[in-house]
Amino acid sequence: MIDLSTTFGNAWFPSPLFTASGCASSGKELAQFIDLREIGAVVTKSVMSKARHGRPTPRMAETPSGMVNSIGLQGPGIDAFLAEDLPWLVSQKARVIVSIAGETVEEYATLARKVRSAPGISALEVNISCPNVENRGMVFACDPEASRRVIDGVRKTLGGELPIIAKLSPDVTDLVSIAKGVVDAGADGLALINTVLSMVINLDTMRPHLGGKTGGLSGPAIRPIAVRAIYQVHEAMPNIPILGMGGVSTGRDALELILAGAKGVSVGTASFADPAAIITIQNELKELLAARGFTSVAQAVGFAHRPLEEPGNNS
Amino acid sequence: MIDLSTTFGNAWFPSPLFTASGCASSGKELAQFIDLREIGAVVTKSVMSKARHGRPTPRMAETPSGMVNSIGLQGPGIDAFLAEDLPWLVSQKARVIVSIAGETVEEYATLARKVRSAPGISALEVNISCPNVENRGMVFACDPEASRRVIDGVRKTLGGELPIIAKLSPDVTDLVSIAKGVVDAGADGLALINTVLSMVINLDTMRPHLGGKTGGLSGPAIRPIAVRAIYQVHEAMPNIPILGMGGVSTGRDALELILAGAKGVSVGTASFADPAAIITIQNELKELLAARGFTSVAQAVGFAHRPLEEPGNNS
Amino acid sequence: MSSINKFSSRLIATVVSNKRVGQYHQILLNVGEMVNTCKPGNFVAIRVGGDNAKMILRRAFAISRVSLTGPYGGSMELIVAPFGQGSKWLCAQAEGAEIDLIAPLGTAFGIPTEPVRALLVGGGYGSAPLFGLAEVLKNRGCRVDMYLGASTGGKIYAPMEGKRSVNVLRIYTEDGSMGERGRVTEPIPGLIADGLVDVIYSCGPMPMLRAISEIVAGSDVVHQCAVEESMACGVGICMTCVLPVNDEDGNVSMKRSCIDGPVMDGAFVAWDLVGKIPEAHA
Amino acid sequence: MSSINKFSSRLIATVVSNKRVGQYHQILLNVGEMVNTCKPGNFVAIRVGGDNAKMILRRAFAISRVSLTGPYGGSMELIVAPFGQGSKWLCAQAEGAEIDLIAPLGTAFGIPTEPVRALLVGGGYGSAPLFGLAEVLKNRGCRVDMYLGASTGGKIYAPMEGKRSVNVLRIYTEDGSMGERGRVTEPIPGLIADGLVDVIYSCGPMPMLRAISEIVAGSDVVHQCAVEESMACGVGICMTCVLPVNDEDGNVSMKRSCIDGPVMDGAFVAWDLVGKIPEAHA
Ligand SMILES: Cc1cc2nc3c(=O)[nH]c(=O)nc-3n(C[C@H](O)[C@H](O)[C@H](O)COP(=O)(O)OP(=O)(O)OC[C@H]3O[C@@H](n4cnc5c(N)ncnc54)[C@H](O)[C@@H]3O)c2cc1C
Ligand SMILES: Cc1cc2nc3c(=O)[nH]c(=O)nc-3n(C[C@H](O)[C@H](O)[C@H](O)COP(=O)(O)OP(=O)(O)OC[C@H]3O[C@@H](n4cnc5c(N)ncnc54)[C@H](O)[C@@H]3O)c2cc1C
Ligand SMILES: Cc1cc2nc3c(=O)[nH]c(=O)nc-3n(C[C@H](O)[C@H](O)[C@H](O)COP(=O)(O)O)c2cc1C
Ligand SMILES: Cc1cc2nc3c(=O)[nH]c(=O)nc-3n(C[C@H](O)[C@H](O)[C@H](O)COP(=O)(O)O)c2cc1C
Ligand code: FES
Ligand code: FES
Repeated sequence: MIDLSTTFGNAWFPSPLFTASGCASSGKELAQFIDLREIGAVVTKSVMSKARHGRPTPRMAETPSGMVNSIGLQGPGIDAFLAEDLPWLVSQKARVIVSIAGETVEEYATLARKVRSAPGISALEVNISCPNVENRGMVFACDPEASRRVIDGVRKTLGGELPIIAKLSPDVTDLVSIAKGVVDAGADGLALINTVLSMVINLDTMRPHLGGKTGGLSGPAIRPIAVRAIYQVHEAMPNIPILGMGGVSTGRDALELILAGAKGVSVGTASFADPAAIITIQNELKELLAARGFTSVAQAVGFAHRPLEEPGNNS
Repeated sequence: MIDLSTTFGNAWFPSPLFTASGCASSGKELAQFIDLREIGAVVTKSVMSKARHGRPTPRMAETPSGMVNSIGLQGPGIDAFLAEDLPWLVSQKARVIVSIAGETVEEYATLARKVRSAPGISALEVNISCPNVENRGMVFACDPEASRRVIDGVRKTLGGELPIIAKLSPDVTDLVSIAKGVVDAGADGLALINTVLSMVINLDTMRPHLGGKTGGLSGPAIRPIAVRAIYQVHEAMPNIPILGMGGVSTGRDALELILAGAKGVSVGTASFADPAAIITIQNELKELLAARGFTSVAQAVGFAHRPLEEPGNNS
Repeated sequence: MSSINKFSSRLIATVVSNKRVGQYHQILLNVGEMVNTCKPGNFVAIRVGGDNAKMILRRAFAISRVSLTGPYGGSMELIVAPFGQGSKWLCAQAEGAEIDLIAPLGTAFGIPTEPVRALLVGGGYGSAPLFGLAEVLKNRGCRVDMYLGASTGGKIYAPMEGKRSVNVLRIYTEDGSMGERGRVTEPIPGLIADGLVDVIYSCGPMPMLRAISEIVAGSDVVHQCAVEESMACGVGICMTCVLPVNDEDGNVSMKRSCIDGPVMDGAFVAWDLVGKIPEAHA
Repeated sequence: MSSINKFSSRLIATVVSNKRVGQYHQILLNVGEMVNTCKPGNFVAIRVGGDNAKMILRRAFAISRVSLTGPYGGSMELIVAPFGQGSKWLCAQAEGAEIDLIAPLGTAFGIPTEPVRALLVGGGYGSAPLFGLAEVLKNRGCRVDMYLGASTGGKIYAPMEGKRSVNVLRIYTEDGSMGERGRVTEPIPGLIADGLVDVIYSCGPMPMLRAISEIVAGSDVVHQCAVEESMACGVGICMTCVLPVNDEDGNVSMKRSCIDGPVMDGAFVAWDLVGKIPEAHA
């Protein structure tokens, strides 16, 4: 038997496989295809304080082994979310990680305050890959100071109970310094990686295909970028738990992220191809770990960082 | 007839399709498969001042719709290059863009001095995606100040003759500001994008697969990132010629980069799958331009930036 | 909503036959018991390109018809236009090939409890699900007229056997190469004025659906249309396939066409806002 | 060097036959005139996965044999182990399938001008090109012994017809399931000591090639080995496939195994540096 359980701060999960924010809506739709109790946790679509329509369509374009999306955080707003979506998830006995997103440091803190008193939440994922309206729309996660302030505000509002997982963007020059900044500011864990800023041009209209012009690249195409990001950050901060994501669609992919340093793995785009993908991946991971002699996920986390003993005949 | 010609600074090319640095060696090997005079230019493998062995093997891993490489700039050094490789290319009547790379600002200037007196070169591509040994190995292209100093040094050494194309890395928070910096420092054009920093973990050894641990992601997987980068930079500096690259393997892909703002398009990884790919792409591009009513490549450059007239029935 | 895809499941189906019909492929898949839960209007999401494909998203196709019996057990028919790489791949699959599909998905056409006079309007391959629907309506005692339109005759899909369930079948092509020259929407205002139609069921390009909605606006005619938006997941988890829809209070919200559709009430779709964002929420 | 791939070209070849032989697939391709330029030791680079594949790089396979005549004209034989996604795809291609290939690529085994005593050593599918080589050597009047080794019998490739060109064929398996138990390299020192061999031709896993190089070191025996390094392009333009090789002056440089190989002089390969970087250049 393989012990699949994992922890982020004081939160315990029976499996390291989570949904990815924005790729499972609020869980209900996926529940037609899988039993939500079987996976580690449902990470909800990032919720903002007010209801939002999101970006105009078209909102997606398929690309080689990937897709570019520009949803624009359409959603019901935190109050409706806490009144309807969260209680449903809790009633299903799913473990829930709520993802929040804001346009100002203040909005994040407000969201944290509302979430604080809601029962049944295991952890908070703070999606800071959002434009900061107070700083010319620069994405929080691309600005070390703004990232830090968001997490600091959330931590202070939240108190010490709920683990905070800060979700970072790969679109930065120095990911490790941003990661260190948010950990200093009170993040218990890091989610790596959000989508990669991209664009597709429609050859019929000869204009950007997406209604929002640019969008985020996800899927297998970005997996090597995710592995690198996770490896770099785990190398710099081996004790900070990482929720890895980016192109995971098989158990092998999940294992790759775990070996690089992920304590948990979110499955995003792969669920679009197969809503039950996360269950298949979980089963495959179990077998792959066993085949390598691991008895728990924990033993494999960050294994790729260990020096390789030189084989005798190769010296 | 479609006029395929394009210019970078004072250099004229009969076609916008170039090889990509490091993906055509010094041209000889490719000449077994294509006539080098038929394409826009051969961009040579980045050459350094001394001969280099490069990185240990394995040097590549295939990934979904992409590959990660870590060659480490193996090469003969500038003197051998100028003595042997360049004269051969010139004898073949190929148009040549020499790519240079260095570990210090001084090395780039030295390379520029040597190249300056060599005949038969159309332009210089300055690959600044190299670790700066004088600044903790930080890649020049990730550091606005270092990027600027490299180009400034090259420009001053070179005098005003040869066009300089600065090749940038996408692994930065603010690509536009780096682009502006190198243009201020004297670059006539920009090459976008170099590979994306990535890693693959080998599930047998459970360690990073590449001898150099990290490597650069190229191929169709990164095309949406390249399109975004080209679009952003062209938007900010519409008059600066861009040599676009990243995952181009069909005429449609080349057109996408051109519409985003590229005046020339380099074909890299696609040549590994088919050494004659660049010729096929060139022919396809010609047909696609014609089908859209263009009579020259120049008309299509940056077309995606034009506002779309609202169709009458959609108001 | 949470009951929408209650019966959907994933299945590896084999291709029973694949025939070219005009510019389309008529593809018959062996899906067994699944046919029992498929209703006219539902769609199927198909994985394309095979095991090593660079395409990562499923493609949506309307279920044209299902048949409970037959030499191979329950089968499902699709009418596929070879358009891009995914649909071309599907059209190239030979008898015996295995197809990974998820079905039935989405909403179905509402079937009236009383016999009504129904007009079914199809554009291009949009006629596909209308023949299955016609059969159901006919069995309920409805009068079923069908008007099909396309730019040219090769894009009209109207199989012989399908005509049995239809009282009147009229065909319109823009180039006049089949049936009457003109648009399929042109005769509709006359029918409505003459009080000859209670419900319109439509499936086809968005501009056609919009035009019909505008024609029925103000009349008592109900318009159920099957919309077609680009879908990444097909099951309600990605939010790419949204359409602006008015609620009872006149507020617009972005509804997912995969689970709040594809069949929607044409009167509620905010056609003028498709591809745009409604005014910001309060 | 600039003449290395002078005869290579790209071709769409059809699969004439595909048979399982032990743990391998013996794949025969119709390549027409191309056979005239293929020499033992050359390899072919094959595009895998079909039109929509997420695999973007060709896969390299040794040309096992070519035949000028036959029911279909010139044909090329490959012996393929179904290993990862690309080779499995190739092994799954049925008769009539079209294969996109580039050949002949790389260096060939050097053929002595005089009759010599040749020992051909193959590991696993490494025996593939040795049978074609044996024929050529035999026609030159050489004595040809062949020793094949593998971990287990299913990984020995030794076709009946191939044995005709060989004087002695010995098989070694580590588990003793076929031929003698042991490693194929074990008998070689004895042969050399007894002066029974002039040239060794080898093809197989790198540790085997290295072991043979170490055995012949100090003797007069020439060792031509076909190396196998991971290749992105196969035509000399990417620099991924390099091996450290000594030149006459004892300097090590990184040579491309695709165009300075795959056949190399074993005595010059710096085996202890494979997978490492030599000392920096002066
Ligand atoms: C509910 C629904 C029912 C449909 N029914 C049918 C049918 O019965 N017969 C039929 O031939 N086609 C039907 N379509 C359209 C069909 O899904 C597209 O033709 C197909 O997705 C094109 O894929 P491709 O790979 O060939 O094209 P590509 O251009 O390569 O596709 C790229 C991406 O864009 C999406 N896309 C492209 N065109 C369309 C489109 N018209 N609608 C939605 N997404 C698109 C694809 O799904 C894919 O994700 C239906 C679409 C929907 C949403
Ligand atoms: C000169 C040469 C001759 C060869 N001859 C034969 C032969 O006759 N029969 C045979 O079965 N195999 C042969 N191989 C090995 C064959 O190329 C690999 O088995 C094949 O590339 C594996 O691809 P894959 O897609 O199945 O595996 P994957 O693991 O999916 O391949 C991923 C990548 O790694 C590379 N790779 C993986 N394994 C190897 C390997 N052993 N050698 C080189 N590259 C590898 C692939 O080319 C690909 O780029 C030869 C290799 C070389 C270089
Ligand atoms: C359609 C779509 C919507 C997304 N929405 C969100 C979101 O609301 N919040 C967030 O933090 N990440 C969002 N993401 C990013 C994913 O959570 C994930 O980080 C990314 O897609 C990489 O993982 P994948 O390749 O497995 O999809 C979204 C991704 C997609 C494809
Ligand atoms: C094997 C390999 C070697 C490369 N070497 C260089 C190099 O020496 N100098 C350079 O500027 N770029 C180098 N590149 C980057 C390419 O020139 C190009 O920017 C990148 O690969 C994206 O284009 P592509 O997707 O068409 O390959 C190399 C890329 C590859 C794959
Ligand atoms: S297609 Fe994903 S929500 Fe509709
Ligand atoms: S495989 Fe590209 S140089 Fe040898």
